[in-house]
Amino acid sequence: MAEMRPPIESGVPDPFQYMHPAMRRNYGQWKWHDRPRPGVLHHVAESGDEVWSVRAGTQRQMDLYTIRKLCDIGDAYGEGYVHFTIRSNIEYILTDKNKVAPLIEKLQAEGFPVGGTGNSVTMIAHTQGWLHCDIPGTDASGVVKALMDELHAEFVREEMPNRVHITTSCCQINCGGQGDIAINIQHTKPPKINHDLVANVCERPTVVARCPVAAIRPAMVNGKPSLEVDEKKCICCGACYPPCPPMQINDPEHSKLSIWVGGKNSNARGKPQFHKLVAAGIPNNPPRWPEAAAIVKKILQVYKKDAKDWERLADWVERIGWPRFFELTELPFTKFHIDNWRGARESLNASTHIRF
Amino acid sequence: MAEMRPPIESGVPDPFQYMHPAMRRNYGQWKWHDRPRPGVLHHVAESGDEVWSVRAGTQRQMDLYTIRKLCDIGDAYGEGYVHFTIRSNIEYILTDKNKVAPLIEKLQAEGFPVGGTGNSVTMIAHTQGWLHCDIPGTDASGVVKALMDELHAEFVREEMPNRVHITTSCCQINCGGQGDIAINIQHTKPPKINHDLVANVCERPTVVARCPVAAIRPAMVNGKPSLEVDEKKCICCGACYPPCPPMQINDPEHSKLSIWVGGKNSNARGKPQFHKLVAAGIPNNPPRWPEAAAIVKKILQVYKKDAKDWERLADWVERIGWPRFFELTELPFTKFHIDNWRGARESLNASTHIRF
Amino acid sequence: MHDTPMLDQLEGGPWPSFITGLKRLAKDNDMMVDLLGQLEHSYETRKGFWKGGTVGVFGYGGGIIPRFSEVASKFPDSAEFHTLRIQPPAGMHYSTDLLRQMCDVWEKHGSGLVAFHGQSGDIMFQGIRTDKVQAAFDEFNEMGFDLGGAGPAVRTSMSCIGHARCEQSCYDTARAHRDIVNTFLDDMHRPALPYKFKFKFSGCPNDCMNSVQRADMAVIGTWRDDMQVDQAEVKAFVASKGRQYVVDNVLTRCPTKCLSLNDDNTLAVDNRNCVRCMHCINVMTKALKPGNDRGVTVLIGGKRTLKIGDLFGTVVVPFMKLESQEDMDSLREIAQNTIDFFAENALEHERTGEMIDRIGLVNFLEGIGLEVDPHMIEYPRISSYVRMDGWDEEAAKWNERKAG
Amino acid sequence: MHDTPMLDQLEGGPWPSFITGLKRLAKDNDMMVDLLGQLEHSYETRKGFWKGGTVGVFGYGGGIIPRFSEVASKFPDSAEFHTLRIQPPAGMHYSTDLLRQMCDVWEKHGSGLVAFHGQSGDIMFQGIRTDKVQAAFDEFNEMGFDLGGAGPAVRTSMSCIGHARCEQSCYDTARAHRDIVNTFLDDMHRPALPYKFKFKFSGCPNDCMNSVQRADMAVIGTWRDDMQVDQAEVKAFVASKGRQYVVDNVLTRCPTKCLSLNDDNTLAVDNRNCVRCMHCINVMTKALKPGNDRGVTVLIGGKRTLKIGDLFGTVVVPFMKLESQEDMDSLREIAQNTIDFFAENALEHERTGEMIDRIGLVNFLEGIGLEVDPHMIEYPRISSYVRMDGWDEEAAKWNERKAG
Ligand code: SRM
Ligand code: SRM
Ligand code: SRM
Ligand code: SRM
Ligand code: SF4
Ligand code: SF4
Ligand code: SF4
Ligand code: SF4
Ligand code: SF4
Ligand code: SF4
Ligand code: SF4
Ligand code: SF4
Repeated sequence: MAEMRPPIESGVPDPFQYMHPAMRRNYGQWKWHDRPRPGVLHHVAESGDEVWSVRAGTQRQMDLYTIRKLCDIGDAYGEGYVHFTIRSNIEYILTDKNKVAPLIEKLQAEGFPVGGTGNSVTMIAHTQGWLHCDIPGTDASGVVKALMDELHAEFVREEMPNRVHITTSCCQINCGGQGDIAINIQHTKPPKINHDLVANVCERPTVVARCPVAAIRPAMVNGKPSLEVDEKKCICCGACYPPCPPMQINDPEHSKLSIWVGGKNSNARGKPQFHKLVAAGIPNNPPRWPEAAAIVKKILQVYKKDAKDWERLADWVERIGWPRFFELTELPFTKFHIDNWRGARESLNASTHIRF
Repeated sequence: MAEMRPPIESGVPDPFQYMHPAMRRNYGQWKWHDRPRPGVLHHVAESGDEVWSVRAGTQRQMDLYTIRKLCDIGDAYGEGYVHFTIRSNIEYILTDKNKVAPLIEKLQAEGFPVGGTGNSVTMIAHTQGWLHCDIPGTDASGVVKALMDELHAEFVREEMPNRVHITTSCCQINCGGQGDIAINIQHTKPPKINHDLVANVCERPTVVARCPVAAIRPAMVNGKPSLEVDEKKCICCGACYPPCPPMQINDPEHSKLSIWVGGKNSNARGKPQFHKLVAAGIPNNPPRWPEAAAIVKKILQVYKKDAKDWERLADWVERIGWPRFFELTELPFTKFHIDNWRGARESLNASTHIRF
Repeated sequence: MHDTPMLDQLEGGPWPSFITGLKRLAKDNDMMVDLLGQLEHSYETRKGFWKGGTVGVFGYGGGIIPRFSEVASKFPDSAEFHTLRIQPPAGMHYSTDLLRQMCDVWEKHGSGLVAFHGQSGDIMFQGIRTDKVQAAFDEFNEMGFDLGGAGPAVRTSMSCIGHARCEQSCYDTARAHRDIVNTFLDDMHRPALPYKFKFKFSGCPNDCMNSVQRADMAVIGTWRDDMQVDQAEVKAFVASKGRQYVVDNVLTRCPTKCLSLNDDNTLAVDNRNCVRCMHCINVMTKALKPGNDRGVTVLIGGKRTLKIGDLFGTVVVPFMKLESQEDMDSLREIAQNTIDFFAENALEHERTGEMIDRIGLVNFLEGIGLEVDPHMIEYPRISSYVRMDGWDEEAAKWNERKAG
Repeated sequence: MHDTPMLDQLEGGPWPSFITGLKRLAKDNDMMVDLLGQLEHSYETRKGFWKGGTVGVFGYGGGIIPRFSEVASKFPDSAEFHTLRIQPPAGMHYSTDLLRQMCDVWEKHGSGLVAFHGQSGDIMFQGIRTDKVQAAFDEFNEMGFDLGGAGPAVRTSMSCIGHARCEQSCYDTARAHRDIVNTFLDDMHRPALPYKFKFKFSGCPNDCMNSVQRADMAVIGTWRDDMQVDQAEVKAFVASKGRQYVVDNVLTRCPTKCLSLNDDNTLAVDNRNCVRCMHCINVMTKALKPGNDRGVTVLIGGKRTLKIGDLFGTVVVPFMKLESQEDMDSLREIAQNTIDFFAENALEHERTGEMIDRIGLVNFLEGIGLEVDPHMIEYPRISSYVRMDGWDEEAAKWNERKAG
């Protein structure tokens, strides 16, 4: 072991060495921007310098051939630098306006859609799913690919009322975060316990503590220490599964997709908001999840038609009210839409403010 | 017992027999109203009938001589009918406009202030206090009288931005309800238990169950069954006192007044809102409670100056923000202003929306 | 007479003085002499000296608030100072004749002190000895008046002046008040519920009866068609106040921004998004009015602080008509189901709002036989912590209702 | 190659296909052959087949996500498929040269599959065997790159593009990101906290890093003087869009209604009531800008669902400058105090937001040495259930602070 190389704890790398020179030069000195066309941002600095950023969609989970192809394009058209957005879109920064159109053409020719800026539907927040995670109820890469195929037209255009941020999560842990539209998993059956395994791989005190409704009790099963779940209490959240894989929660049939609407982290106009349940019980249907896609598209279509400029989904529903949202989207309203978790009282109508 | 008279369970009396004939005639047929002067409402019916209602303040807790005097006035000027408002103001209904001024003069001469309509400070919600209740931390009639003396000028004028509803409560049970401004009791020391009495008058299981923070335990004291209070947990709410009078919570020194602002039950503009703590630690100082009165007046003065027409106190603070409220009223902001009860998270600032 | 230096300080000032009134009563009534003494003692010591007990009238289990003095040795004549809670006529209308009769009864049997009204709406005849309670009640009862509620019972209710003198009134509050409360007189007079239960009736969303926060069941008037607009009066209002005043005080205060001032000074109302808050109608009383298709919204669960904190009611009926006898029967049925469910499911000393908090709105709705509706919520579920295995059945229910 | 009929359906359509990419890799890489096989198996069975384990690099306790296949017998070549989480340059800038170097390393040691980026910001080099992990890391490390966080540790952080290309940026996010996170590398590389701890840095309230809901500590740019208004550009904007568009889309959307359009098409801003929401600035990018006295707001406690439900951060520092080294030291001190307090007081697997919920904001503030401030709350206490015997002392503290 003496020869082992100790790590260099260098932490977060300094970005300046990898940053486009125009950005370095005008660092902190930008004046304004506009969007000459979908997929292109035009930023002007106090110095008078101008840059055009061209944004293209990627599959996030990239093979190195794709990355090298993106590098080739960057070298030929993009001055040798790229920027990735938080949504896994790639951006090329150009100082020469005349290169914008050829770059776009090239990207499109190579199969990278140009768009995702402004009031478009940008790339979906991507997680791991069956490709890599140890607890997924569905896939991530496949869901995102299938959905982005369907939403491609809205990615390359800027025709929505405001930007649309979609997120997906492949289990109830929700690495995908809040979204204007969020597509998540809801388990509908309590975990089936594989008692033979519990003693070996389960951190029993941890799993008991992890259950948010105290539904798990230690128990002896076939003379061996195991666990039991009070099925009446269990809310099927799956929190017990990571510390105790024998708590089989994922089910090909009963782990369903659910759709949530109106999440928003920006402070623009209203304060940040959590997304809200609008549809559930949607089959987890690989490889293209058509049922979920249909609902997402229906919501987007209604929103596009009914919302005013600059209204995010949350703003729009706030104006028209939730009853009308269900009416326009033709989604059923059920008892499950009425919250009963902590803070649920805040979600009840404690007024006569009603739209008829 | 045979001669005992069985009650006639007549319930709520039919009001029509006691209602002013013009109101009976135009029942459900009113068209519009205005306020020709403070204290006077002018209602016009679809039929063209008009009534003028003259509103005057009373002490609520009335001796029968006062009531008879009000009846005399009613007979002479008010066609023999009166209406009491929910805030214990009396109203005379006139069909002859010319009697309005003489009636007002008469009421004023007899010591009944005319006002309380529209954007005035109307009569304070009145409770029982030392005069009648078994659990009061302060008086009610005296507090209301002292405050209304101070606020008389705002009762007889309509110069506030919008109507002001003040409530008082003489213990933490709060029979007085929510208010634009609410003056309530906060105990600051846990109950002192009179152990000798517990066994006799205390409903022990009830009192244990009543404590909202489970601070009460049964205990043996001097060989007799009694109770003990975990002073670290106790929030001094006084809920244990009604079912167990030996739980002495009222304290001449440590039961303090607190002032709450922004309660609103109407649905006008925003939804109904609860009032919020703004000041506490105010001495419970009979017979005129000058410290509390001073704070109420300061709040009203700032509100009157800074709010726009039709802004209730809650609307005004919503516009200017709570930090500015504390700045303008010069009231100290303390850790006690940060809620920690159920739903407290809703009261935290989960955004960067800040006024500087 | 006792010396009352502190109380005397409450005789000055412009507001009518209850002390002056008490002193006037004390001239002819020894009970009031000692009552003043005890009150002064409270002012000095900053403590109350009343305790409860058991006092009632024949046939009823509640309605009297018994008060026995803890300092009776010092103030023997007010050793007993009970209150009769008497239900007022719906809407609190009185002829002077009636008031005089009431005074006469109270002069004969009681202290002469009356409160118009208690916070729950009772006429409170305050100050009577145990041995006189029955006689006083009998006289009031013969006059057509009945005891109100106390203890774990249906309580005395209040209704706003409504139809009697208010153009905003969207239903007959007095009638509903009487119809509903008089259905539950047994539950009022013989306290056997888990805890108190209050009704309140407000004719419109201004909620002059504070029902949303002070009633287990709040019945509030509203309308579902378009509001009535008299454009000529709108123009007159704009002319007298100026466009800017109207924009700043009416338009921008509309919670859903559904008002627009046309160039010709008429008003455009987006009735689809109007939430019937009343603001614009309150400001422009001559020009605007509730619509014609009127009814009520019902909310359940309002109350003050004990024991989980203040609660507002929750919408359980977004809209129902309240005109015909059948309408009234439907409302009565909802009330009956609510009280039955409450009686069976609430814990001791638990109000409806607390019960709903404990069991969840959905279980409560199922218990009283009402269907879920998006108007009952401000926004749908945020928490994913829920088991949804009945989704398809529930969705089917909704789709059927929509189709039906 | 395995048959992958389901995955093949993800090769069509206009969006770039990861399946096509995986297949391309599989041509030269057996690990990817079996990976595709296992993934198809997942698609067929709708189940995942990875389990965790323990894999690391010398000197560190975290940063690798180990994945062992549960169906290794069927797909032996992808039996091990670990991920290296590598921290990106602050702001996610890359030269093509750097990317090519990274590809080369990954071609040599790993699967060839890379994610730009994970939801926490890491470059995820996905798919490597245990025996190759150290070598791959060493090469990345020599290039100037370090592992990110995993487990109960300080996690990899993200900062928005900010100063590099955004006119809204109110502080140097890249610098703050590096300064703060690099202070806590020990807590990142040797997981010993109660649970994960995430920082995120957004240059302005648009919060492009989602920090309010995805970070234990969110640092968000803002300003406290008046916003900058270029009235000529305002006029130009109004001229091009029309007055009505500006009223309907800018003025009425202002959350505190503090904008007014003057008759000459200039804009009046009531800066005292502006809550710095960014909306008007977002719409009129040429005309409006944040003010010049810039700094940050700090919020603590954001996270997703486990175990009490989704939480947003809470303001604990309404405003602080973040320009000088001393400013940065102050922020670092707040971060250090927070992490120390978290380490000592959080329960196992409890995030900061949950801890604050459990102990109350006030106790947390006291623990990290910050004073209460009304900007931290949306509204003051509603519940009267509180013991206030220290009132006078607390009031005095405030008055002193105000005077000082
Ligand atoms: C590049 C990126 C930051 C980064 O460092 O990665 C970015 C960059 C910009 N954002 Fe953003 N935002 C980026 C993710 C976000 C996110 C986070 C996310 O997407 O998950 C948010 C908050 C999400 C939320 O609220 O749910 C975000 C909320 C905003 C907003 C507020 C929008 C609103 O009305 O609520 C603006 C303002 C605007 O749209 O004019 C904004 C504006 C901008 C501007 C216009 C800022 C500027 O002046 O340059 C940038 C160009 C945006 C465009 O697409 O037209 N950016 N922006 C991210 C691009 C993601 C993408 O590829 O689509
Ligand atoms: C890889 C990634 C998703 C992705 O594909 O991008 C991810 C994947 C996992 N997350 Fe996550 N989380 C990832 C970003 C997030 C985020 C987003 C963020 O950081 O902004 C969140 C929400 C924010 C938050 O922290 O609340 C998130 C909330 C969780 C949670 C729930 C934490 C909570 O307190 O609620 C867990 C469960 C846990 O830690 O016990 C979790 C756990 C996991 C684990 C470790 C599953 C597990 O417990 O075994 C997943 C490992 C997957 C794998 O095989 O690589 N992940 N996770 C993201 C990290 C990549 C990176 O380093 O850049
Ligand atoms: C007489 C009374 C009802 C009764 O049957 O007793 C009543 C009568 C009227 N109320 Fe009221 N309100 C009465 C108590 C209330 C209450 C309850 C209270 O005072 O405790 C409320 C709700 C309290 C709250 O929100 O905290 C109440 C909220 C309103 C509002 C809504 C105000 C707002 O902007 O929030 C209006 C509308 C208005 O002011 O134009 C209103 C309007 C009216 C109108 C103008 C209705 C009408 O068209 O006739 C009546 C004359 C009011 C006036 O004073 O100018 N009334 N009104 C009550 C008089 C109390 C008093 O003596 O001061
Ligand atoms: C008399 C009255 C105050 C007044 O002077 O107007 C009153 C007085 C008392 N109230 Fe009250 N409450 C009165 C209206 C209210 C109201 C207002 C209302 O009804 O709109 C409320 C708030 C609304 C609500 O119900 O929440 C109210 C909330 C309470 C509570 C707390 C109930 C709760 O669930 O939070 C109690 C405590 C209890 O019942 O255990 C209570 C208890 C009491 C008791 C019985 C004290 C006790 O437990 O021994 C008081 C008897 C005083 C006495 O000596 O007469 N009183 N009480 C009001 C009844 C008069 C009447 O019948 O008209
Ligand atoms: S959401 Fe769940 S399954 Fe998906 S990456 Fe996160 S932890 Fe894994
Ligand atoms: S699924 Fe969730 S609720 Fe059910 S036992 Fe597991 S942790 Fe508890
Ligand atoms: S507030 Fe308290 S003291 Fe006052 S009347 Fe009500 S119960 Fe009695
Ligand atoms: S005062 Fe309140 S908190 Fe304290 S022991 Fe009594 S009931 Fe419990
Ligand atoms: S609640 Fe409405 S209807 Fe009743 S009096 Fe008040 S304003 Fe009139
Ligand atoms: S009633 Fe209220 S919501 Fe309806 S238009 Fe008028 S102000 Fe707007
Ligand atoms: S958070 Fe603000 S500063 Fe950062 S990129 Fe987004 S808009 Fe620009
Ligand atoms: S930044 Fe937001 S709050 Fe400030 S003026 Fe603009 S829209 Fe209004």
